[in-house]
Amino acid sequence: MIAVFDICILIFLVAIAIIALSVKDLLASAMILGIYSFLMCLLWAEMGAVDVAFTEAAVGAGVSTVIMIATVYQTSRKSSD
Amino acid sequence: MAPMKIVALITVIITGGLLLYATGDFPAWGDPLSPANNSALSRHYIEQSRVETAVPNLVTAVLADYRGYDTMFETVVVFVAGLAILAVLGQGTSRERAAIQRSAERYQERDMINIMTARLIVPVLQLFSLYVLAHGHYSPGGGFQGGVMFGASFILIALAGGLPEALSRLSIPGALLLAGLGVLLYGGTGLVCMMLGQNFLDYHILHRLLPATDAVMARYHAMLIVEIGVAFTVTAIMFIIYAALSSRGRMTGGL
Amino acid sequence: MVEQFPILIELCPLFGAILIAILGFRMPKLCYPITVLAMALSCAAAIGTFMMMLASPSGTVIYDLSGWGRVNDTAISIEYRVDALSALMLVLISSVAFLNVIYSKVRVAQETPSKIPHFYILYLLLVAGLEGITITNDAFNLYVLVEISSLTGYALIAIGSKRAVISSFNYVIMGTIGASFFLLGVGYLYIKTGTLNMSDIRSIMEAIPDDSKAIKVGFMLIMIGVWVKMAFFPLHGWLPNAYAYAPTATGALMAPLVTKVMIYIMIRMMLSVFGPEYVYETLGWTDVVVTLSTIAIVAGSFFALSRSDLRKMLTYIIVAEVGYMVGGAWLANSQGMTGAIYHLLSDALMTFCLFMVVGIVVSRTGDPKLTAFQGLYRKMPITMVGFTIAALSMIGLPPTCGFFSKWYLLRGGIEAGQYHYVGALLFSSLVNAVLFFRLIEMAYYHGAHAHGEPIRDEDHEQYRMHGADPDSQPKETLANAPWSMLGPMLVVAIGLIALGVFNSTVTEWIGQVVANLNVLEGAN
Amino acid sequence: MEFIVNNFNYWIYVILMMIGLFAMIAKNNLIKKLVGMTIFQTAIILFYVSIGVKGEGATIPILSYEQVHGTHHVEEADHAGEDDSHHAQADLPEIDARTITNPIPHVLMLTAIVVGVATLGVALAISQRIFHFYGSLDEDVILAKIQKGDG
Repeated sequence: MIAVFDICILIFLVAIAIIALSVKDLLASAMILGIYSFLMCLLWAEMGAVDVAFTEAAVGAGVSTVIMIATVYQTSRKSSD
Repeated sequence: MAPMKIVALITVIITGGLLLYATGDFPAWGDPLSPANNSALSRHYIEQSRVETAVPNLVTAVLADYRGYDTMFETVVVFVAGLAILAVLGQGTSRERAAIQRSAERYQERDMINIMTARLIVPVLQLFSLYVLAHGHYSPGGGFQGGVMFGASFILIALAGGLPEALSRLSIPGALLLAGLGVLLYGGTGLVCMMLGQNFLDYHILHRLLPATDAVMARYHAMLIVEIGVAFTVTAIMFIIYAALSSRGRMTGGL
Repeated sequence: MVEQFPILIELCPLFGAILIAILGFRMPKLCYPITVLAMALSCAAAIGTFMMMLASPSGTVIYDLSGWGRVNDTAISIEYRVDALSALMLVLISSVAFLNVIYSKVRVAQETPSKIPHFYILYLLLVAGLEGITITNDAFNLYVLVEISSLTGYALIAIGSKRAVISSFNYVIMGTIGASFFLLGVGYLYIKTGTLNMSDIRSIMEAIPDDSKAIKVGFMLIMIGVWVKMAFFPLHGWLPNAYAYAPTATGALMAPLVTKVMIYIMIRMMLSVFGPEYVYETLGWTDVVVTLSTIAIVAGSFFALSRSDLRKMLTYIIVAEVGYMVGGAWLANSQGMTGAIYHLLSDALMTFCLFMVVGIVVSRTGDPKLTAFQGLYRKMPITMVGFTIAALSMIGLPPTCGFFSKWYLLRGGIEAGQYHYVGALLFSSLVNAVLFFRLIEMAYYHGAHAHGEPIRDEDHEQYRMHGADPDSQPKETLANAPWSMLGPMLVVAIGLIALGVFNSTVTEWIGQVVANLNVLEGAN
Repeated sequence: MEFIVNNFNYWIYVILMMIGLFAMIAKNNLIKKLVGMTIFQTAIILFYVSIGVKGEGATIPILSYEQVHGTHHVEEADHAGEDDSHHAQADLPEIDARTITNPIPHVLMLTAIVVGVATLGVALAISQRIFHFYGSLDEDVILAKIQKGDG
């Protein structure tokens, strides 16, 4: 439990969540969501939840991002908001 | 601003306000004596699970044994997701064979560097995922994480060499069979316990079937069995999800 | 073997689904018999559990999964707990699901010919999820089961027509919000009590001061979560389209059961986890919620009046009925609670019966509008008998069960002095009377004009959905709806009357659950 | 500093949840709604994981070999088949529950992550189907098409 590390990641998380929702390019949005998941995984590892962090790294940052990009690829990349 | 956004904003602010209001009542952060952390339940798991199950990784012990019923339904959730995606997108079984036939030429069109890298990584990835699965009792990991990584190795093959390439290694009907077998392995373990006269998922009775085990080690080994079941299902379904979503259910081409 | 009945209820559909997953894709013919068998066994196990509950001296049956039992009076693994309320729900869910499988055989083959194994697997797992919700005594397990029933529900709706897909997406968004709020509420309880077993949460919470903000917000989150999932009025947006455009077999299963099971969760949370003293006295939100349900009833009835599409009309009636039950449960007296639980049972059967009738009518006439009923008494007399019984029950005329459940709700409303709720109930009954007598009149008197009018083929094909080849089927005539559809419908129609005739027995069972409410009233 | 560290996790979880919820309700694009859904769900997981934290000095919920199998050479006396927990426990070193992170929230959240990815997958499949029917993922465009009678 390292307080400074904790606070830095939390601030990053909020910033990245807002960016992921505000970019107009859905491919970029999906990629940024992958970064969000990975930061979340770091945070949980730091909190001692190693199993949860491992799962999030494999699922959130890995598979979720891939299937989201697959959907963006199969549909349209542009978003109106 | 559109009226929808205003409604959303009001909803969100009310919800957020409520949640912030309640945080004042929480125990201090990281307090080892908070009600949740010092409950009889939590202390029982930390202090007794080593005696009752002989598994050092408390998360695995709780996940696969004490709350094993939850985990069975977690596996079922994964299974449902795969089937739901296939049902929603439709399934191109007849075209599948034709697609696999064309895979040879598609393979040539793909980028050489990607393919070679994937060839290097995939065996290591699969071996590591087996380690994660088997070593889940002693380190972070277990059936779910191992299964996701094994499924990811197939996704990697599909990304590098095209979907037909991956489907020629694990076809959709084969994957569905694997997923069904995974849930069957989990539920079947519970059912065997029932047939031996105990409640569902009460593993300790399995020492009658497993050689050279006592009631504690029977739990230990049964946990490994159910984790393997979870890994089967997760591997198959992760690949199915990717295969269906990357081809709009037509199971050809891919990204 | 006997003591294993509670888990068998859950395992039969689960293993049925696995069996179909392994065999069904190669041999699609096996799907239907496996599903019927699994549902029949599950139904038998549910009845067995009900008998166990009646035989047990404490009125509850505890089944401990993983066999750990209780240590220091704390449940360390997940356990099942069956009391009168959950036993009634289990019998209801398994029998409705069983009858619906038989009913839907023809329709599934027509509407989703290429997805038969998928349909039956998802169907069985949806039922497994709903049954698990009613039986489990673990708050987090409840969440997992809610998610199973939602995920299968999304898919079962989305395999329907074009409009069904978009309503299914809305359902995903709303359903996830609801389930996540529920999960968050469970987290708030966990942070204060340190356990997930619902009975243990109750006993630990007695020691926590009543003005705990976290408990209050946790309760609120759980309530909002289940309200979203049950389509309580301002949060009902997802329901009408989702159920109206879903395939017939899905609609007939989900419309009666899913919202009712969510109401069951609400009642379970109020009675078993938070306790009536906390919900009715400490919080003091009774008036607000009853007012909200009054609005829900009135709004639902108005919307139902304005629809010309049969299934849309029924879905708005469901919205109004949800208002009945939420209001009844929040009236804070045992009459109201009895009425709410009784109505839970009778409304599930009424909705089921009506959806089956509408499914038959729409599939035979190819007309989704109210006008489809013109002259149907002459052409489809058996179907119309079922329709009439269900309609009378919906309006609330004796001897059907709709009368008795409404009677308890009204008495509860008067006793609690919530006259606006009583007024809304009467108004809604009036609206139902107008709606259904219009249909009955149309079906009875307009026969002369519509008689002999040929079925319009375009419409007909449209309602068979994609993939069905009209020439490969024998030409359907209005008269010969297959007995696999009529039989279950008639059974439910008889059930409606039986549930009304044996009302004293039913209320006696319900009385076991609401007994602690009487203690509360006595204390005042 | 103490105050901030104590509450910061809970504040951020509320903020992330609000961001996700807002996107789920108000965003126009269906994929964006799903991005919001993921953020919303991870925020709840963050909340649960925060419950189980036990401050400075607490370690991850995995016991060491000695804690499970005893410190000295007790192989012959270890577990030769007896179920008597008191006897087996006598050889084991004491565990202070305060030094090990609470495993329950972790177990619950493993399940929640799985449920999250399952929901995301189904929702993505449904949105691909919507794109197939309506040619767009923007809610406005789809609603306009439905209103024109193209539904």
